[in-house]
Amino acid sequence: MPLSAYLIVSAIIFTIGVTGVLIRRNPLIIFMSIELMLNAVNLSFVAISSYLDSADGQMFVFIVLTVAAAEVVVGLAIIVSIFRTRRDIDVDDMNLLRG
Amino acid sequence: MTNLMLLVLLLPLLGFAILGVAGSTFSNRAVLTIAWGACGLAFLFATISFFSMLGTPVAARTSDQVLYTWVASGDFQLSFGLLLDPLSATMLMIVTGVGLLIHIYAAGYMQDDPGFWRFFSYMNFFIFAMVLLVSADNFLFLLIGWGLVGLASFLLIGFWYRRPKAVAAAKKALVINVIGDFGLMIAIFLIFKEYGVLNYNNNTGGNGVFSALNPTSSGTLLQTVIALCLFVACAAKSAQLPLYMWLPDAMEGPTPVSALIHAATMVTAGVYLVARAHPLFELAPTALTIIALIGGLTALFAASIAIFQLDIKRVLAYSTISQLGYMFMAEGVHNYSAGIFHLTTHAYFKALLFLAAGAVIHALDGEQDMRQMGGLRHKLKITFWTFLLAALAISGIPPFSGFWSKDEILSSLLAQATIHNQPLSYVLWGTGILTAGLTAFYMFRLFYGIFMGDYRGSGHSSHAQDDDDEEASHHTAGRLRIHEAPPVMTVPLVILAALSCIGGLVGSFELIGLARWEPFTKFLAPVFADVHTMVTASLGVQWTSTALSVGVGLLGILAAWRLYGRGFQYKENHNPLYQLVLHKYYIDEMLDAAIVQPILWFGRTASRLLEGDLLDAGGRAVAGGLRGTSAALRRLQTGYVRNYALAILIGVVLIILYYAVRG
Amino acid sequence: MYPILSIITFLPLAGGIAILFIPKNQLAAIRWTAFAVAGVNLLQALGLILAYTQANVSSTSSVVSNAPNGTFLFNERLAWIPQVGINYSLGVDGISLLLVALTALLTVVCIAASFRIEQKVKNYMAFMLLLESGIIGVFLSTNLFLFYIFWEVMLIPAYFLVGSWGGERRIYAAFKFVLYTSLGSLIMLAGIIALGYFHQQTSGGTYTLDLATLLNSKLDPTVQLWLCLAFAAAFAVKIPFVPFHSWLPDAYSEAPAAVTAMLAGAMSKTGAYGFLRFCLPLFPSAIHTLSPLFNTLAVVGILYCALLALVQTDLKRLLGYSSISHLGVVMLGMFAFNTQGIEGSVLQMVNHGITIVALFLIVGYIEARTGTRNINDFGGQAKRLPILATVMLIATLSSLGLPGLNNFAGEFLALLGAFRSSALFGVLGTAVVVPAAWYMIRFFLDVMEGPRPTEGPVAALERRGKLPDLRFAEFLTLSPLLLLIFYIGIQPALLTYLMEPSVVNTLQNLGSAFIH
Amino acid sequence: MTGVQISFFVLAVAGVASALGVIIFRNAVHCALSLILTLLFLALFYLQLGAMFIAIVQILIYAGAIMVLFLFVVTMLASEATDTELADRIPWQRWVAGILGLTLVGTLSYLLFTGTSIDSGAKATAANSLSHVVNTQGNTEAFGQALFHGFVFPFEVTSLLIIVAVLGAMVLVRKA
Amino acid sequence: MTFIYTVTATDWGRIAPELVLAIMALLVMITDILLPRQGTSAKESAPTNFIILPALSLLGLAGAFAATIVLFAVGDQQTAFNQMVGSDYGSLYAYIIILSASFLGILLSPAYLKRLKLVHQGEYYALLLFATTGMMLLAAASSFLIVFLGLEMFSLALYILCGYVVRRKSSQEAGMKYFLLSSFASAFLLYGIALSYAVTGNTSFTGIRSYLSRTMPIAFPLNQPVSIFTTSSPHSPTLLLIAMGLLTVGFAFKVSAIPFQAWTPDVYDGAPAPVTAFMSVATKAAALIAFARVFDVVFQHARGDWTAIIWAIAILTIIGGNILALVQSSVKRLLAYSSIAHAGYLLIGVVVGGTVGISAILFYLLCYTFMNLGAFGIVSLLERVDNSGSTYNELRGLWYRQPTLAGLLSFFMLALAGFPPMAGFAAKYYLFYAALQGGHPELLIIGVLASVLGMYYYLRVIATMFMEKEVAVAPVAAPFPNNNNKVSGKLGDTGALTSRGAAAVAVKPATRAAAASTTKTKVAVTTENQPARIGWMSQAAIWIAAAGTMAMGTVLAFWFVQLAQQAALMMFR
Repeated sequence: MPLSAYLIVSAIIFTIGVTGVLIRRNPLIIFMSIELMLNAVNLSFVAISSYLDSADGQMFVFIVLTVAAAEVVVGLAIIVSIFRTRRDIDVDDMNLLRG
Repeated sequence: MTNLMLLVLLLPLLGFAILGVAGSTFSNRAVLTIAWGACGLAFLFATISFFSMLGTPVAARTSDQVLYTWVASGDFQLSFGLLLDPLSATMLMIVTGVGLLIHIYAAGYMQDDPGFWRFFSYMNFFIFAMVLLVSADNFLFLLIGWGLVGLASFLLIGFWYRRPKAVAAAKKALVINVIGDFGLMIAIFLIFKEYGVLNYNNNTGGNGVFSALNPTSSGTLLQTVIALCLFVACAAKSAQLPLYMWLPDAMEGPTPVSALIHAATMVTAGVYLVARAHPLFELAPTALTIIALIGGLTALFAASIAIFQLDIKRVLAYSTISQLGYMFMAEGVHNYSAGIFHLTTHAYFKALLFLAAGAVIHALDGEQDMRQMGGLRHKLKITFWTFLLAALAISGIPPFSGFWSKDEILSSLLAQATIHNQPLSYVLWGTGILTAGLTAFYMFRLFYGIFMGDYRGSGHSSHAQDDDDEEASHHTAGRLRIHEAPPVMTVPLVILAALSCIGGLVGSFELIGLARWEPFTKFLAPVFADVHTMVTASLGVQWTSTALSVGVGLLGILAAWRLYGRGFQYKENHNPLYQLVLHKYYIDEMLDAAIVQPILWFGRTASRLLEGDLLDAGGRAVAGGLRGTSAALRRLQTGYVRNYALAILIGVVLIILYYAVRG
Repeated sequence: MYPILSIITFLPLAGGIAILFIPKNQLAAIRWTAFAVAGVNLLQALGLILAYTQANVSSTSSVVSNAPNGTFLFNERLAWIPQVGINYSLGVDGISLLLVALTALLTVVCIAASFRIEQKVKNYMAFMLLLESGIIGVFLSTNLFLFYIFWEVMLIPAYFLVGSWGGERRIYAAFKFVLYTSLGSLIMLAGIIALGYFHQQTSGGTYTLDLATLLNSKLDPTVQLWLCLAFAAAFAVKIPFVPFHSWLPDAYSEAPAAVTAMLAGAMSKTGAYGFLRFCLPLFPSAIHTLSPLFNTLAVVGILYCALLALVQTDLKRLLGYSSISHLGVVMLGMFAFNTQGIEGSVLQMVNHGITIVALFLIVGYIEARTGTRNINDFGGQAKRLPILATVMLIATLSSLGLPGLNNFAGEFLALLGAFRSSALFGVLGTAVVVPAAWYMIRFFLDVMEGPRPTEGPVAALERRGKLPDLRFAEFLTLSPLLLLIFYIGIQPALLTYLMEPSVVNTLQNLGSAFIH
Repeated sequence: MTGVQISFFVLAVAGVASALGVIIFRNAVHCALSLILTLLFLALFYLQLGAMFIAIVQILIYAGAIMVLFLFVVTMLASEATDTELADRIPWQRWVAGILGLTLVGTLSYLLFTGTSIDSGAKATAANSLSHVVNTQGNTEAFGQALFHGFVFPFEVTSLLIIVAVLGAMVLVRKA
Repeated sequence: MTFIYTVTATDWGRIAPELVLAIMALLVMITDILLPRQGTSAKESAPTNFIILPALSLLGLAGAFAATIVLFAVGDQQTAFNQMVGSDYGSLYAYIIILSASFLGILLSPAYLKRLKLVHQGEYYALLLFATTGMMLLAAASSFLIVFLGLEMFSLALYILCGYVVRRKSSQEAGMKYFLLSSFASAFLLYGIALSYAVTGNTSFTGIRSYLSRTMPIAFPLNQPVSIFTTSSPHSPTLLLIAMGLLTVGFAFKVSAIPFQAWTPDVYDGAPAPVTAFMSVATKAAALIAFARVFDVVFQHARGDWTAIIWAIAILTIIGGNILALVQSSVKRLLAYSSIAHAGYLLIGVVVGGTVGISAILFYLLCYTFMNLGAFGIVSLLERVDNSGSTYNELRGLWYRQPTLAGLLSFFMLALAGFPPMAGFAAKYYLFYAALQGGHPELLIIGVLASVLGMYYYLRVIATMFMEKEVAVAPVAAPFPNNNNKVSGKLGDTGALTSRGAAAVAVKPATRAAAASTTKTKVAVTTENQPARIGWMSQAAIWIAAAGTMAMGTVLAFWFVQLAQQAALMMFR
C-alpha cells in the first residue's frame, strides 16, 4: 500500500474528530473526538515512520500517547469539577464569558 | 535740530505714558499740565525746527537722523530715522499747532467727563502717532504711524465706550482703516520687491526708493499698481470713495476729536502720503488720473450728502470728505503743493468749524440736531462770529484762507484741462466748481440753521440719556441754560479764526500781479523739485476759474440765505431723490447687505456646516463607524466553545484551500 | 562641560517628579516649587541665549556672501541604540534657541496663572512641567528618534491637562486632540523610520536618524515627496493646517486657560518648527513640489478661520480660530523660502506665542470672574475692569497686528517674504489683516465696551458688585508678555539677529538661490 | 489484491466507521465504546505497519487504561451521559461543520493523494535506520534503544508532564 | 544518533535553567506538605505560608535566572540531548522573558490568593513553575517533539491554573474553554508535525533545515524582502505545504492570532488575574519564539510558501485585535484584546524574518512582558472573587480613591499604547523598523494606523480613571459568590451598555454621569469587597514592572537590542 493510503485514512479519521468537536455538546464526547484526532495523527506517524524507516515517528506516537493520558486526567478532572458545581455538562451552557 | 525732532516725537509719547499709567489718580489740573505740557513743548520744538529751517539754505533743509535698526533680515535692512524736510515740517506745525489748540479747547469741553485723563492720554498718543507718521523716513514707519493714528482714532471715537453707536463707529473706523493698511502693506511689499528698499531717499547712506526710481520707464503696470495700492491706503485714511463711510460715523467721538483727528490732521494723512510718495505717483499717470477722478467724485458726492444732513457734525464730516476730495484732485494733476496748501488752510477752518460746533453742542448740552437749534447768535457771540469766518473761508470767499487754496486747485484743474485739452479735466474742474457752490450752500444752510432765526429747541436737555446710569453724568435733565463757552474754549476759536482769515495769505498772489509772492509753494518747492509735469495756469485761466468759483460760492450763499435766512425749517419731504440723498444714497445699507452680511453668513454657515457637520461630525462618524464595527465583531465572540472551534476550523480550511488552489 | 541643553530639557521633568513627593495639602509649597523650577529654567534659557551670542560669531548683517555660522551649538551626543540609528543628541541653533526661551517663559507665566487651580494641584503642576520638558525637548533634539519621543511626550501631559482639568466636554476634547495628533505623529513615525531606511539605501552607510547626517542624503524626489507628506501629516495637525484643525477649537475651549495658553503658545509652535527644521532641509525637492499645496492650505486656513472667528460666540473658540489663522501666516512665510519669510515666520512664532498666551490668560481671568465665555453675556465691562480692559486691549491690538506691536513685525516680515516669492499668496495672506482686525476688535469691544448686559451671569455679578479688577499678581503674571509685546514690536532686530545665521543655514539646504 | 491491501481496506472501513460512531451515537457510553473500537483498529494498523510495540501499548494504555477512565467518568456522570434534550442553540453549526469537514477531508485527501511521495533523501540511513536495528536487535529492543538514547530527554520531560497532570487532578477534584 | 546517543553532563548543563526550575517546583510541592496548617480545613495555610512558598518559588526562578546568565557567559550555545533543546542566545533570551514574567506573576500571587481565600497554594506555585518550565522548553525547543511536549506541559498547567478559582464559574469556564480549544489546536499542530516529518524524515530542527537546504537549494538570503505574492520561489512539496499550514494553525492559536484568537478574551477574563498576567506574556513569548524559530529558521528555505499566510494573519490580527478592543468595558478583557493586537504586531516580526525580524520579536516580547504584567498586575489588585473590579464603572474616578494605582495603570496603558519613552514605543519602533528593513512597508503602515485605534482604547481607560468624576458610592459589588452567575452576566451587560454610551460620553458627560449614578447599587459593601491593601510583594512586582517598562524604553534598550540581534543571529546558525 502506498503511504498516501494510510495518510488519507488518517486524514479521514482526523476530520471525523474535528467534526465531532464541532457538533457535539457533551464535553466528554468532544474530548473523545479530540482523542480521535490525536489517534489519527498517530496513525500517520506510524505509517510515515515505517515508510521512512525512521524511529522518530514511533517515538512521537509513544510520547503522544503519554501526553494524551495526562491530558485525559486533567480534562476529566476539569469536567468532573465543573459537573459538581453545574450539574449539567452542555458546553453551550458555558458562555458567561463572551463579547 | 534733529534732536528737537526726537523731542517732538517723544514728548507726547511720554505724556501718554504718564497719563495712561497713572492718569486716573491725577486731578484734572495735573492731567492738563502734563497733556498741555507735552503737546505745547512739542509744538514749541516743532516751531523752533521750522524756523531754523527757514534760516537754512534751501538745499540744506532736508535732514534725516537715523535712530536705530528696526530689523535686519537678509537683504531687508530697515532703520528708523526722523526725516525733517519742508513737507514734514509743515505737517508737524499743523499737527502740533492745531493739536495744541484743540488740547486747550478740550480742557473746557471735556471738563466734567469722568474719562478726562483717559481723553488726554489718548490725545497725546495721537499727537505722537501723527508725528511719527509725518516724520518717518521710510514707508514702514510711515505704516506704523499710519496704524497708530488709526488706533488713536479708534480709541477716541469709542471714547464713550458704553454708547453702542460709538462702539460701532469705532469698530467701523478701525476695520476700514485696516483695509487701508492692507493697501499700504501691499504697496510696501511691491516697493520692496521692485526697489529693494523702503527708505524714501538715500539719506541714510543706503539706497532710497525715490533715488532708485527710473523716470524713463514710467506708466508700467507695476508702477500703477504700486500707486493705486498706496492710494487705497489714502482713500481709507482720508475717507475717499469708496472707503469714506467710517468718517461720518466717527462723529460719535467727542467733538475735539472730530476737530483734531477727523478734520484737521489724521484724515489728511492720505494727502500727505500722496505728496510724500509723489515720485512714485509721478511714474503712474494713470493712477494719478484715477486719484483725481476719485477726488472729484468724492468732493461732489460728499457735498451732495452734506446738503440735507441734519446733524451738524455730520454736515461737517461730509464737508471734510468733500474738501479732502479737493486735495486729491490737486494732487491728481501734479499740483502737490496746492494739495498741501489746502490741507493747511482746511486744518484751520475745519478745526474751527468743528470747535465752534462743539461750542454749540456744549452750550446745548449735547444736542447735535439742527432742528433743535436756531437763533444762537445772541447767546454764543464768539462762536457765531468765528463760525461765520470759517464758513466764509470754506466757501472760498476772498480773502479768507480757503479762497487761496481752493482757487489754486481749481485753476490747476482748468489749466490742465486747457493745456492738455482733456475732457476729463474739464469735467473735474466743473465738478470742483459745482462742489464749491454746494459747499457754500450747505455751509450757510448750517450757519443759518444754527445761529439765525429763532431757537427751535425744547429747551430741555435732550441728549441726556447717557447709556450708563452709573456714570456720574454731567448731563442733568432739566432746563437748559444756553451759555457761551468758557475762555479756555473760546481762545482757540479766536486763534483759529484768525488763522482762517489770514492763513491763506501765504498762497500765490499771482492773480493780482504779485507773481513772486508764493511763499508756501516756494517753501515746499525742494520737496517737489522733481515734478515736471505740473502745468502752470495762465493768468486768463486763473481769472476764469477764480471768478467762476467765487461767483458760484456767492451764489450758494445767496441760495442758502434765500432758503434758510430766516431760520431753518424742517419739512418732511418724501421726494425719493431727497430721501436718497438724506439717507446717504443708502450706501451703508448696501455695503452691509453686500459685504458684511454675506461674510457673516458665510462664517456662520461654515461654522455649522463645514466645522460642525463635515469635520466634527465626520470625525465622529468615523469613530462611530469603528465602534460599530467593533460592536458587530464582538458579537462573533459568542462565548460558545463550539463556535470558537468552528472559527479555528474555518482558518484551517482557508489555509489548506489556499495551498490547494495555489498548488 | 555643563550639559546645559540636557539640563534645560530635563530640569522641569525632575522638578515635576519632585513635586509629586510634596504632601498634597501643602498647596503653596507645590505651587511655588513648580514656579521656582520653571523660573530657574527660564533663567537657564536666558543664560543659553547669552552663551549662544557669545559662542556664535556672526556678522550682524548677514547677507549671502558671509558664510553662515548658524550650526548647532552646545551639542550633546550619546550613543543610545546605535544599532537602529538612535542617539541621544541635543543641539541648539538660533531658531530653536528662541523657541526654547519662549517655551520657558510661557511655562513660567502659565504656571503663575495656574495658581488658582485648586484640584489635584500636585499632578497639575507636575504635568505642566512635564509638558515644558516635552516641548523644549522637541526644539532641542537633533536626532529624529529623540525628536519623536519628545513629540509624543508632550502629548501625554496635554491629554491629562485637557481631560482632567477641563470644562464640560473635556473628555471629548482631550480624545479628539490626542487622536488627531497621534494619527499625524504615527504617520510621521513611519516617515522617520522610512527616512532612515532610504538614507541607508542611497548612502549605503549605516542606518542613522541623526539630523546632521541625514541632511547630506540625496534622496530620490519621489521618496522625498512621500516622506515629506508623512512628516507633514504630524506637523499639519499640530499647527494646524485647515482641514486637520477640527480638534483645536474643542481642545482650546475645553482646557483650562493656562493649559490652553501652553497649547496655543508653545505646543502649536512645534508643528511649524517641525516643518522648518525637518521638512525644509531634509526634503528640499519635495518641499518645492509641495509648496503650492502648503501655501494654499495656509492661505485657506488664514482666511477661512478668520471668517470663522468672526462669528464665534465662545471667546476661547474665537481665539482658537484666530490662532489657526495666525499660524497660517507663519506657514506662509516659511514656504516663501527666503530669508525674510522664514525669519518672519520664526519671529511670528515667538510673537504669536506671547500674544495668544496673554489673550488666553485674559479670557481665563474673565472666565474665572464671571463663569462664562459667551461673548453675548458681556458688554461694557471696561467700566468695572479698567486694568483688565487695558491689558486686553493691548493683547488684542497685538494680535490684530497693529503696527508697532510685536505681531506686526513678524507678520510683516513673513508676508513680505511670502509676497516676494509669490505675489498671489502674499496678497491673499495679507488680506487677513482686515478680518483679523474685525474679529479681534469685536472680541475686545463686545466684552469690554458697548452697553451693559441686562441679564446673564455677568449682569448679575455686576449688580452685586462682585466683579473685581485684575489683581496685582495677575497683572504681574501678564507683565512679561506685555513688555515683550512692546519690545519686539519696537525692535525685532535682536531676534532676527539671533536667528539669521541659522535661517540662512536652513535655506542653504534648499539651494543658495533662495538666500536673500 | 494482495492480503495487505485487503486487510488495509477492511481496517480502513472499520476504523472510519467506528470513528464515525464516536461522533454519531447519542449515548456517551456508546461513543466511548466506539472509540475503543477505533483504537483497536488503529492498533491493527500499527501491527500491519510493523510497529508492534506501539500497537501493544496502544491496546494496553489507550484502549485499556485511558478509555476505562473515560468510561468511568461517563458512567459517573450517568445522568448526563447523553447530549441534553434541550434544543441546540447553534443548530446552523452542524451544517457548517459538516460542509467544512467535507471540504477539509476532500482537500486533504486530494492533496495527500497527489502529493505524497517518499523522498529517498529523507529516509533514515545507516545507524539511524530503524529496520537495521530491528533486524539486528529485535523490535522492542530497537524501540528501547531509541527511547533511552536519542529520545531520553522527551522521555524525562514526560515524567514532569505526568506530575503536572497528577497535581491538576488533585487540585481540581478535591473539595475546595 | 537515534539509537546510540549517550547523555552526558554537558547536556544537563545546557538545560540548567529548566533543571533548576523543575527541581524547585518539586521542592515547593514537598515543602507545601511539610508546612503547618491552620484551621480545620486541611489545606488552609498558615500565614507564614504566604511568604515561604512564593519565596521558594522566587528562589527557584532566581536560580534559573542565574543559570541563564551563566549560560550566556560560559555556555557553548549548542543543542542538548540529541538536538532536542537549544541553549543558544535565542533560547536564553527567551528564558529571560519567561522567567521575568513568571517572577512577576508569582510576586503578584500571594496577595491575590490571600484576598480570594484560595487554597492549594503549594500546587499553585508548583504548577506555575511547571508551566514556566514548559514554556522554556517550547521556546528553546530544537525538535518538534519538544515543541509538542513543552506546549502540552505548560498548557496542562495552565488549564488547571485558569480554573483555579473554583468558586467562580467564569474561572471554571475559562479552564474548560482553554482546555478544549487548546487540545483541539494541538491536534492540528501535531498533524502538521507529522506531515513535515513525512517530507523531511526528521523531527529535529537541524535535520529539517539541512534537508530543506539540500532539496530547496535556492535559499532566501537573510534580510532580503520576500514578496507575499511571490511564485518564483521553489515550491515546497505538497505535504510540506499542508504541514506548514497546520503548524501555522497550532502556533497561531497559542499566540492568539485571528481567526484563532477566540479563546483569548474568555480565558484571560475568567482566569485569576495573576495567572492571566503570567500567561498572557509568557505563553505568547514561548509560542512566538517557537513560531519564529520554526518558520523563519527551520522553514527558511520555504519562505515563499508560508509568508503570504502569516502575512494575512498578521494583518487580520493587528486590525481585528484593535477594533475588537474598542468597545470593551472591562480592563481585564480589554487587555486580552490588546494582547491579540500585540500578537499581530509581533507576527510582523515573523513575516519579516531574518535576524532583524527575530530580534525585533525578542525585544518586543521583553518590553511587552513588563508593560503587560504591570497592567494585569494592577487588575489583579482590583479584581474580586466574582471577577468584578476592573470594569469601567468600577474604575471611574479611581484616581481620587487610589491615585498611585490609577497612576501606574495609566502608565502601563500609555506604555502599551506605544507612547515614548516607555518600552512599548521602543519595541514598536524596532518592529516597524524591521518591517521596513524586511521589505514590508505595508505592514509598517497598517501597524502605524492600527496603533491609533490602540491609543483610543488605552486612553479611554485613563479617561475613565482620571477624567470622569468619581461616583459617590463604592463600586458595584456583586452578591458573593454563589449566584454570581447571573449577576456577573448582567454586569458585563451594563458595562457594555455604558461603554456604548461612552461614544456619546464624550458628547454629553453630564448625562453619562447621571447614567453612572443610576448604576449605584444598594448592596452592602462587605469587607472582602473593599479595595485590598496592597501586599508588599504585589507592590514590588508592579514597581519592578514599571521600572522595567521605563528602562526598556530608555536606558536598557541599548543592551537588549544588541543582545536580541546576537541572539537572532545565533538562531540562524
